[in-house]
Amino acid sequence: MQVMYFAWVRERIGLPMEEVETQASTVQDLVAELVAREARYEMAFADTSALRVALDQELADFDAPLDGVREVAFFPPMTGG
Amino acid sequence: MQVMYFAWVRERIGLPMEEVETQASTVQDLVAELVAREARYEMAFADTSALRVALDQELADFDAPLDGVREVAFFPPMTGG
Amino acid sequence: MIRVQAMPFDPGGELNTFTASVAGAGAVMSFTGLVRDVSGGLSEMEIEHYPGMTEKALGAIRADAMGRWDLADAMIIHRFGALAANEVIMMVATASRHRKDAFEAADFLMDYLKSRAPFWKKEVTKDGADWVAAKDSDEDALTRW
Amino acid sequence: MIRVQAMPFDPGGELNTFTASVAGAGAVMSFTGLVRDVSGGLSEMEIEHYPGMTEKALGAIRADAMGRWDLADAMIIHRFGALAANEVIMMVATASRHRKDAFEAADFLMDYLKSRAPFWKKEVTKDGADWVAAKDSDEDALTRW
Repeated sequence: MQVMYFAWVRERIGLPMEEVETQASTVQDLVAELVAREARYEMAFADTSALRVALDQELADFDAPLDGVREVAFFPPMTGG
Repeated sequence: MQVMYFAWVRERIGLPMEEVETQASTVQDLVAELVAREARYEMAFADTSALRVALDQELADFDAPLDGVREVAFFPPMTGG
Repeated sequence: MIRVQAMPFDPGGELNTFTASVAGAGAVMSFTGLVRDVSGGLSEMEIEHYPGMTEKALGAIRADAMGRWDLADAMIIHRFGALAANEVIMMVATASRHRKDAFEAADFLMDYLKSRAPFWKKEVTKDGADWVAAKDSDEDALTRW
Repeated sequence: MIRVQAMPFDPGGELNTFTASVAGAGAVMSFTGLVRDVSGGLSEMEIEHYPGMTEKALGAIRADAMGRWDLADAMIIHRFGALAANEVIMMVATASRHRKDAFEAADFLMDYLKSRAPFWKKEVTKDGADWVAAKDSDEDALTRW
């Protein structure tokens, strides 16, 4: 599964994307796996209420299932326009 | 006093402006004088609720006084924009 | 800036000039009105106006908008004379630090232009000519402000 | 039309091209957003985006607007990369037979662009760099529609 990070999430984790081998069934489970890895993930995901997630480029919730998902992206609330 | 007509009021009366010698004290009195002149004025002023009046280039009411007014204009509701 | 003219003008060029003049504003709105051939047989649209009063009315409407909203500037350009289908009749532009101000002010300018600026439109087709009637809804729109 | 690009673009030229493409529409609105130097010391504004998702999100927002209002067309152009103060960030344009539809749709597009299109802004000054925080009011604005 490809996991992408944008804006300050990308900066805290220190990379824009990575391949992640995971059996996580929901976004929240994936976040828990990442947080368990290293402090920089823990820092980036400290407050998931301040984060948004997209599954295969569509906005989703943190309790959404990951079945069949190829691309997960984490980022702060968007500031377009 | 200069009296001006615009749009279909101008067309019905057949001229864009004219000098009018009048002692009329209000717009309504002036209209009555004009209507008494000829059928084309009567036709133009048949329904003053469908008309607007400006005194010295400011919108006004038909019962407004004419003291000191140099320019009176009659026209249908505006359709700008 | 207020302009009343018979000559065509370039909305894109006007938008760029206006935008360049309001450095720091952040939000620029524009509205362009074009001649619609509603009947499908329009030869031309004639726009009559009241020289002198038109400029005063537009100036007053613009000043009113500048007072009501936090605007860097507001612009109105309105043509008169004979126009063909799809020609640009008029343009309004507003600039503000805040999008909401720019939006509302442009909406306000359009509402007031419609019922308070001395312009009259006549549609000329091969079957004759008709003055465009004002809509009650145009007058009612002013109560919003 | 949706465009996401690093290159600057000409809002006036885009407005004219858009207007020419919607013959018969009568009402054309545009909104242009420019980089504001709020702190007075902006070196640049960096706009990050999510290639692929951005185009999808803008396309979905545009389609939503086309479905909700009577529009001849709607256009969104949004830049990414490093921008200087007063550079054009983005532009929205809508065209309709009815002014109200053009106005509301442009307002809607802006609201959705702000909170649903994957762009993130970072302000770089001599003192450092800060990500622009989303406002609760931006999210709240979506409940209007």
